[in-house]
Amino acid sequence: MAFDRTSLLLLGALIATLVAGPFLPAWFTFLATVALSKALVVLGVMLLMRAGLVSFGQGLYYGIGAYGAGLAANMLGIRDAFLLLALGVAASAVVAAIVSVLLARYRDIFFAMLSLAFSMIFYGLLVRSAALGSTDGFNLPPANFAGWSPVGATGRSAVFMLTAVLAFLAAIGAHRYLKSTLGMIGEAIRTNEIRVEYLGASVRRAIQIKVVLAAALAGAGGVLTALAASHIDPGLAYWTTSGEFVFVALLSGTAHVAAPLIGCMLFELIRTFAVQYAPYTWQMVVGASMLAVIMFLPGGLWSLVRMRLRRTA
Amino acid sequence: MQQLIAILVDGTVYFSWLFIVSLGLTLIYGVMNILNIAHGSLFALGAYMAAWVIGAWFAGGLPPAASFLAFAVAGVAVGAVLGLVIERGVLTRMYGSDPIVIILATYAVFLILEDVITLVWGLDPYLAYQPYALLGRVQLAGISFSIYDLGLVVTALVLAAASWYALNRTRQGKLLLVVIHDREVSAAMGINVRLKFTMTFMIGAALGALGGALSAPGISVVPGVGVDIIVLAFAVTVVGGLGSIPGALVGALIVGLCRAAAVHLMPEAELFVIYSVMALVLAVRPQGLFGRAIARKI
Amino acid sequence: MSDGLILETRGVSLSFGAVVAAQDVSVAVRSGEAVGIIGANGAGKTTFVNIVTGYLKPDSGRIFYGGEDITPLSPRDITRRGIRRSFQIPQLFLDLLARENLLIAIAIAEEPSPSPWRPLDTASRRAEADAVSSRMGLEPYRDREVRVLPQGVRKLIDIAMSLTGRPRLLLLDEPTSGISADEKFEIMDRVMNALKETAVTVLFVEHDMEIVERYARRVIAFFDGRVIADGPTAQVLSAADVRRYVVGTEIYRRAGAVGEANAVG
Amino acid sequence: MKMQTLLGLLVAAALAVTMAGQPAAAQDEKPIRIGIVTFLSGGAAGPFGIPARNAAEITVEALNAGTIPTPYHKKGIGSRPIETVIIDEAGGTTKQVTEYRNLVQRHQVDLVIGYISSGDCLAIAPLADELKKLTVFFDCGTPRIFEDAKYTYLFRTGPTATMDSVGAALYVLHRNPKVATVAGINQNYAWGQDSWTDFRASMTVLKPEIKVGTEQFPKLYAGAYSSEISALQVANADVIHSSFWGGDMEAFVLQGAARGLFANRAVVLTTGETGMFRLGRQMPDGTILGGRGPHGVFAPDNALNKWFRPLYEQRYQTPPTYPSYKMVVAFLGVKAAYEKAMAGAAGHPTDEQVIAAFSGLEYDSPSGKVSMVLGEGHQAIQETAYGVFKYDAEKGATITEIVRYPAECVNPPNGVKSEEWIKGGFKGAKC
Repeated sequence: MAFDRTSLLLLGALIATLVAGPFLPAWFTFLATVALSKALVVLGVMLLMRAGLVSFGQGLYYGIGAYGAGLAANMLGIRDAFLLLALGVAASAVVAAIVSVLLARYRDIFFAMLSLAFSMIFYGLLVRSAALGSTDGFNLPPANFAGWSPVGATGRSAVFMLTAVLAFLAAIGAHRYLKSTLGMIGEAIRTNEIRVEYLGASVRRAIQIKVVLAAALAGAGGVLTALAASHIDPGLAYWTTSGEFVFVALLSGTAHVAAPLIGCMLFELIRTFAVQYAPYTWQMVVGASMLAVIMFLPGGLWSLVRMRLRRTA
Repeated sequence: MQQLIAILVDGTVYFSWLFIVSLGLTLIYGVMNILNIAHGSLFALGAYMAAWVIGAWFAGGLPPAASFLAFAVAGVAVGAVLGLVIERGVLTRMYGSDPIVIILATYAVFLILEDVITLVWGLDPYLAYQPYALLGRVQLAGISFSIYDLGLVVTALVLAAASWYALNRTRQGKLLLVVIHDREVSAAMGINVRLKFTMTFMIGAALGALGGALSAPGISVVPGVGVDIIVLAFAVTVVGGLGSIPGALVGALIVGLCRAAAVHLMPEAELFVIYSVMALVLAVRPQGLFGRAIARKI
Repeated sequence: MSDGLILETRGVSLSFGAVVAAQDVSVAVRSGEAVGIIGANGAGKTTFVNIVTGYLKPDSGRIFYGGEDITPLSPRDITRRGIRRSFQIPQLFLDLLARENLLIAIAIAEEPSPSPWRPLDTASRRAEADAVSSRMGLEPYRDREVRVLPQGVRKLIDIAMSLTGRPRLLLLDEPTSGISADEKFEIMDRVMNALKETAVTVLFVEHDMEIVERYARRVIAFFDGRVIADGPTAQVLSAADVRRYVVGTEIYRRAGAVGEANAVG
Repeated sequence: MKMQTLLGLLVAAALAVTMAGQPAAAQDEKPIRIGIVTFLSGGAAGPFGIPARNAAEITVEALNAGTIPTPYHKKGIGSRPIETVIIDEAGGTTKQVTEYRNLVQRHQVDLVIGYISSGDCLAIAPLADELKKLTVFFDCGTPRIFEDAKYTYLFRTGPTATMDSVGAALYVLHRNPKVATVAGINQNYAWGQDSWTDFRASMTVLKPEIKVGTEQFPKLYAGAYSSEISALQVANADVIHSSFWGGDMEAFVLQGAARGLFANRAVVLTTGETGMFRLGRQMPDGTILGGRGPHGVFAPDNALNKWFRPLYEQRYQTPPTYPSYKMVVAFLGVKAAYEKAMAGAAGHPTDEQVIAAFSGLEYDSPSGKVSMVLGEGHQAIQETAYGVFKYDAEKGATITEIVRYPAECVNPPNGVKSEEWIKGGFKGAKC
């Protein structure tokens, strides 16, 4: 099978975004860059949730990705965005491969708490490392793209384009994965691991691969956030960051791979306007809108989109 | 020698505090299988309430000795009321849905409460030092310890004993144990599980707020005071085994002593000692020290 | 394979505290046999299936499959060797479609290490899944979420899944429990016909003596975890203590139900 | 195409809201829009964020009304009325970068004044040059900003944290030259770690035979310090250094005092000034307090201070602390630079002209003289002061034995990194 409807929709949306890119206001471009790079992380969280696993520690891979890129840029002098991406993703994937051996034994809240523990240990190490600027973190030099080194606004939109391409392609890839044998085994694990084993498939392997995939996505998100913000600090690995990812994932809904993209955009917008119009109570605004979604849209925001699709269809 | 004593005393003090803070969380989880993130804001709420009561109390020149009762009661009261509101207002609509969704709902409640608290009490730190200063200090091996802190140890042990008695020696408590053991069966046996849930959540919330209230005199009550409590309490309960009160006791003891040792022997490790302990325990014993491993019936 | 034996257990024992789930169980099954396993609740029938398929590990004794000692193997490895089972309580993927349940079963059988990229739902697999489901009379339910299907239908899906992947030894745990009396023969016929085409050895745990008499050529009777009779159906069913302890005396050891629950849980 | 339409909607909505957000400028002169970023939520809001915001409010009103004493008596900034957009600094650096861009690109502010957290400052610094937007940091302390990089559009009117630690060391030795051991308790994040490193380094340079006791680093916002206090008692040093601030500092004082930690040893609180009025008689007499510069109780008795302090006190029922002063210092710096540039230019100056005027500027403020001499004229230095807390029956919380250290004595010369300067024995310090 080449491309099904969803993949084509996403592809179209990607092209639309790239075309629209240059005409978007600069502030929005940046917000979208951050939102989409976080969407990559949330996409990973969603993949895990599809198997009934919730990671309160994706900040670990988010942070590793960002710091991996940051250190490569500042210490090895690597400037190429694609190379940095590769490094960041590789770093987080490797760590995940190791951690997953342990994690795959756990479910439910224990999976959540253990992943949280790992991320917080990493956070602690970062805070203690004065060489890396402790909690102040450090700045990244502007990246170049296969030799082309744009500056200022052009550089920003380049990062935006890169992020958009990756986010949408990742979504398409995730969609394909979810329809694959292993992906469907993931779905199966959610409701009945024993039967999966009794059909002759390894639940452990399925989960480990899922963890690594999610970590790779989180790593990519970390690198892109670092490139966009040109600054990284341990906050990226703090548990509240991880909590936010889980939160947005549920908010968006796990039914469809496009949900995280939309969810993250909305979340960032809600938050930035909440900060502007309710500077003293923006947390409350965010929290309240979350609660509303959880209680009245159990399927997440995606269920709205689905309703519309139904009506149009 | 002196250092060893210091480690033991500090560890015990920290243990008591951890236990008080985690008790409500583990109770709610044990009965309702809900990991209540709003526990953090309940702690904060209790702390603010207590700080406020203490301030008013001493400003009003009321008998200092009675202030202890006053702020403890205030904390418990506000916790119980808010617990009722949260359980009735939010959680009742969500029972049966994915536990993670419920956790997230409590997270949303947490976010809201954080701002509610600052709206009510403002952003300035609250000082409620009087009870802490009132009790003075004792000398142990050349180190002076606050009697209030040592009082926490007594409080923690009393709470532990009380909860043990309530669960194992009272009718309601035994019924609760039945609910903990098997919700379906107990419902079938005609136990009003819904009511039990409401009660449990109120008690758990009250305990969370009490934790905050008891901490208030020792700390300065500031916005976000509850944020780290969540992870801390989670860590302790997970180490001990979620939903197990003896577990919370042991978990708190282990974490407490490890942290005290770290502070005295290698301060730079303080930041991650708790999580390391948690990771280690889970690695060795996946369901925590006192957790029940559940196998699926096929 | 050694003298046509496909499955052999030697002195298998397992107990949970006071509850003796299996006691020195030694049975030998030749390939192509159709064996009924009977016994009151708590007699250790399901435990036997769980031990053979590796879900429970015996305290002592060994299990041989085609001459190979499979005692230490996991359910997964045992399944991969061609032993499949169905469950007393259907073990399905509740929030997936009936067809998807079957597709997964088929795909896993095909791909030893499933691919994260190649799609699950290929034309050939779909054809196989639909074939299996029509053989079990499941056409009307193919595109429904399992969660919404009645217990009887779930039971059929569960069995259908155990039929996929060309098993050589099939263990059915109470295939007709939860299925209405007027359907049970039809279902067993479907299953047995499906099996005839591929010479599969089948053991089925059964409470219903009519089913046993009709489909089993050999019967093994359990009591208190022990094998109290093993032989041709008619002979075993007429044996005195079998009549006393098993046949028609379901109520006799209801108390044991708890024992069985723990034994498995 | 769902995403496309959705994006379209989002952008439309966003733009619509911002348009609505633009307040109409009714004045004849085009108003100057200033983005103000400070903590409005979280633990840093009470001690820093809100006092700074209050000071900003007062200053903006006074500037628009032209009621500040000379040389700042002219209305507005270059007679342009001031409009402000206030943003919460809480939420992490990535969010702050987003919000900074929103300020510049959506709210079209003419300049940005703000940032208390050093992490945020580091993240924002390069943006100022990238977006070519005049930006003034008023409080954050890390010297890395101008020591690790050069910036054109960026200024910092608040001195670096270096002089807090150096000043503390000088004062400790001034009061008790016989100090033998020092211990430290600082929050486990960049500010705490750097403060302690600088203090310890300064002490070892000034008194090489000094011994260092325990170095405690509790979590930020930990609140309860019983174990740490025991450890400090075990270490039993002559001097305890702490850069704690806000609730943590107050909690530490309360718990330490209750356990007699402050008795018979000197405790230095480099930001203690922010809490002295709130703690009142709970602050043990004899505690050494600093205010990160000549602010608050350490402020000189000049006309500007005579204008600011009472005004603030009667509006907010509490004396202004150093974050308030630093905010005023930032505003006055901008005004001074702008009007100096204006004098040279026809009509309103360009950003470049303002920058030229700002770099190397020397101007007066409620906390005395401010000289933009470091970082090629972009980083301010000021004198600093330390004193001893004394609770007075009538006057309440007071500071005695104040010692002032000239700016050139506690800050490195231009082009020298603080760390090297301290380790190198304060070469070029004019004390």
